[in-house]
Amino acid sequence: MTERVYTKEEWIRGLEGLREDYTLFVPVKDGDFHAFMPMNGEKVPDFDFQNTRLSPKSVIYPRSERLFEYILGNADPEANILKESSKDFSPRAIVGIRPCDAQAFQIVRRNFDNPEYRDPWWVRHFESTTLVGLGCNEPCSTCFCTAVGGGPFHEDGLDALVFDLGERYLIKGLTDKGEAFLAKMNGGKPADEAVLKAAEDLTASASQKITSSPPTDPLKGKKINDLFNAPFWEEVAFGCLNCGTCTYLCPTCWCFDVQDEVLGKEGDRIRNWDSCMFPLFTLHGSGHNPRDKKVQRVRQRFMHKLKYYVDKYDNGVQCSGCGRCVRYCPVNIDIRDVCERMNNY
Amino acid sequence: MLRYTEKIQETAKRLLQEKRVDAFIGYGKGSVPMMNQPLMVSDPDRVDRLYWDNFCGLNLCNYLTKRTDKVGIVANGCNSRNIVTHIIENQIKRDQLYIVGIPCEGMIDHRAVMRAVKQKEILDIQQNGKTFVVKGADFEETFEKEKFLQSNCAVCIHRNPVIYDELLGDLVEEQTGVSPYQDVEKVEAMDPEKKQGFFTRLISRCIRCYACRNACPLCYCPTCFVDESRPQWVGKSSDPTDTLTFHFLRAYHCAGRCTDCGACERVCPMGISMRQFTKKLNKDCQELFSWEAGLTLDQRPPLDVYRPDDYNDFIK
Amino acid sequence: MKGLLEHVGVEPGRLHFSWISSAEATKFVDVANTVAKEVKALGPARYFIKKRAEVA
Amino acid sequence: MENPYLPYPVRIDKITVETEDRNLKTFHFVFLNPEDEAKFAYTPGQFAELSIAGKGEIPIGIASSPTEKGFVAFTVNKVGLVSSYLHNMKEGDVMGIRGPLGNWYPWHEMEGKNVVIVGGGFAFTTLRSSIIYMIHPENRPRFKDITVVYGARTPGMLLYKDELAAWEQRDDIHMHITVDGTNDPDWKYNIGFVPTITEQKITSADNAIAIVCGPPIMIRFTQPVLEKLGFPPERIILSLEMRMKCGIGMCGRCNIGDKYVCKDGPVFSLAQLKEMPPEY
Repeated sequence: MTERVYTKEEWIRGLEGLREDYTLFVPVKDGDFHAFMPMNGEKVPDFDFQNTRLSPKSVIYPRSERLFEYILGNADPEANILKESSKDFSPRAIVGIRPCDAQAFQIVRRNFDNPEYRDPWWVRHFESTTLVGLGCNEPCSTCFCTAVGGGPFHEDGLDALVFDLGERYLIKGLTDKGEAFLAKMNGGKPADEAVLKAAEDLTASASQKITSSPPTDPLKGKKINDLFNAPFWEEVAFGCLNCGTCTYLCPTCWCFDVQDEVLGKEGDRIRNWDSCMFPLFTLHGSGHNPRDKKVQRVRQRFMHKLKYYVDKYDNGVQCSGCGRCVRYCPVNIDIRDVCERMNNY
Repeated sequence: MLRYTEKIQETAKRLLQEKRVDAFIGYGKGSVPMMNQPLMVSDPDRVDRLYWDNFCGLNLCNYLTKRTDKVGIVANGCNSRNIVTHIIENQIKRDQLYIVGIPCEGMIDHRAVMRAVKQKEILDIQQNGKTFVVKGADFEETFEKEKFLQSNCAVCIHRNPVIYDELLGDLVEEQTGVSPYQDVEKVEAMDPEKKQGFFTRLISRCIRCYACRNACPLCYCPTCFVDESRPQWVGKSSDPTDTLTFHFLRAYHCAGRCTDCGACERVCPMGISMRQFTKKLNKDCQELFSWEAGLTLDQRPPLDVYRPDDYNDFIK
Repeated sequence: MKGLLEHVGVEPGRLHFSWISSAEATKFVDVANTVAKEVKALGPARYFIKKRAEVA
Repeated sequence: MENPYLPYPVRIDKITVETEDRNLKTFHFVFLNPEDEAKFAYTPGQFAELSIAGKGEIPIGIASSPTEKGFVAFTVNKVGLVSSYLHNMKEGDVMGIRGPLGNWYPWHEMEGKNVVIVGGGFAFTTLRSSIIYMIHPENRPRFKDITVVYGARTPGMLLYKDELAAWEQRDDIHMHITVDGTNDPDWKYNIGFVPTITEQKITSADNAIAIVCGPPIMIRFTQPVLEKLGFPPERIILSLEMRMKCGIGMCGRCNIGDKYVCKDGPVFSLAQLKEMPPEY
């Protein structure tokens, strides 16, 4: 395992040098908050951030993505036959991704990459992406990664992990992809004992700063129908606006819709993020809607994350504890509170 | 502010105990600073969850649409104007409502506060009359409320509720001499190309989560035009023209009905000022029809009625 | 509608309203000519026109 | 990498109007690339996404049987955007089908058993597939008695009328066709709702397995009848419908509890459904 130390200037220069080999997505200050954007010489990376407003899931799974294209009509023998859109699957790296957001890709992967089917776009984007994490020195009060199997310096799901040690960065290669990234990067020097000790202390102190941790272990033992019929859903759902803030900001929400768009004789099949909060999500052609009411949709979101996923994959909850939905839900529906209600029911 | 909390709790308890209402809608204290939760209480013993402070910027009128029971609701100026609009548009009946009026001094803009503390995490906020104290892990700062009002509150001239069954405090003095449309005028002065750039940038971050639409009490259509598939009026992807169409038409559907309560901007996870659309329409309604939404139960909004003297200079 | 369209940057002259009775043939011709002239002067519209979706 | 979202191109070979209201048509598709037919190897009970460029996709049960070669058939009700467009398409037009998708009726468990098929309205499509499959000479010995109760609102609303008449003539399958009501004085079959006819005609649940497909109201009233007859919930098999997009368990909308109707279903036993939230 490679462990190298960079001064902060060296680090930025090193990244600049990597732009030939990778499209680098880095956190950039964009108005009031940070966003992952391609490092293109114009935008200055800013690694002094809590987390980006939108999770980096869109790098691998864009908000809207063209899947197929076609021509319409009768003249062409190829008309009405779908052709896969060409895509750029050249190497990318998300530099500065938080460990919770990296863990989220592992959670989502169980959906898009399974023994029966592999989503060709998600899988190829994911496989071509190197995840270079940045540990959280100062987790927020709304973070609860430690409750869902992660941590501020959690390594699973990352290819490399960066420790911010004040003046310097320590970077550890964790996988072959991460090692390849490090091998291409100029500058830095091998880490000494003192640096490694400092990183260890930082990891320990950061974990202790996580104050909220609703236990998620009890969820497995509950019965789906018991939780489904629990009396608290009406109260949880009352304020919900049925907007897509929670699902679109969430790094582990993967639901999508597929739409055809036509312009003249040419058309595209596009997939867009969708949300279980929207009534249209489950509306049948007949007009029947199994999740017609707000309370059913709110229940679906939490049951999916905290129970259905748990039962289906036997691999924890569908949540990486990033806290975005807690901070940005316009009506303050707090998943930690819902989780506690489910635990205690 | 806390005196309002107590008064709201007392009032709600009384109304529920006397069975004047079946349920009472107000705000509860949120689990994170600056975020309050819309709350409905029907058990008189649980009114202690009701709360009021300067972060009650969501419009509770949303929760009244098509209710059939008798409800009590807290309402400041803009919320009360939306209640009026709701009654006019037959979304609820006046006699179903017991309106608990709250003279309002404006809500604090949570984004402005975050900016003032350089986006550091805020752990606690204490409000003391005209100032408030913000605490984080390694800082504590005091700010003047006046300077941190939501931009719609700063130019609000209807702080007192326009309709109520009971008032929880003395009426406040309405602001005078404010010029509410300075930002609109700035855009009006631009040439078309500049305007295009302005609005393209304005909505460039939009993720089409529809929080603005859903937080708006005016948006109660069973199926919104963006969700229709037969015919499909607008594409559903993140395409900028489709996104502009959504914002443009959403605003237009609010023409003559918008009370500038600011809920749309408050809830936007991406910090978009979509009031730049609705405010232009509010300004036009003001100038062309001398109309402000939700001030009276006796008159329908201007786009709802025909009058021989309606403005028609644009027809040649 | 006209106000908001022009406010968001659609050039004045692209949207016209007119009342024309079936008996006002000359007015119809005049209006049609004016509209055509004004729109031609503005050139092809590029803004607020849906093209192929700009998506990933 | 294989792309599970890419439809096989097909040509509409034949269109049959099935019902008097003309809202149900059967489409026979022929694969443009003959090798795709082998890739589209299916089992009765499965469905596919019918894909029309410019319109979208709809999940439809496969009405043909794997014993029928050279084409696949789907009977489509005209309800939404895609199905309405499909109803206006002509023989020779090119579109796509994607599948086969989902699970199938429990053929392995049904072997050596009496099979009771209960169907209503236009949900009879995968049941037709199953009947054709079972009465194929190669398969018929694998099953004992086959009994079918099939009902529609009126005689004109029955699907596959010619085949129904042909099956009536056979002695290796017991047909009980019924309609809710009719003015036709020559109607020679039953009149009455499907649950009632089921109660009258099915006499025993011994060594039997029931497959039920129909509108929710029919299913609701047939279920207690079958249970009264002695069918345990494990031997009452239902096929569900849901709004779907991907058909492969990824897009997230068709779940009932932790099961996706598109991938873990659409076929469930009543025993399974009782463990799932009633959200369908």
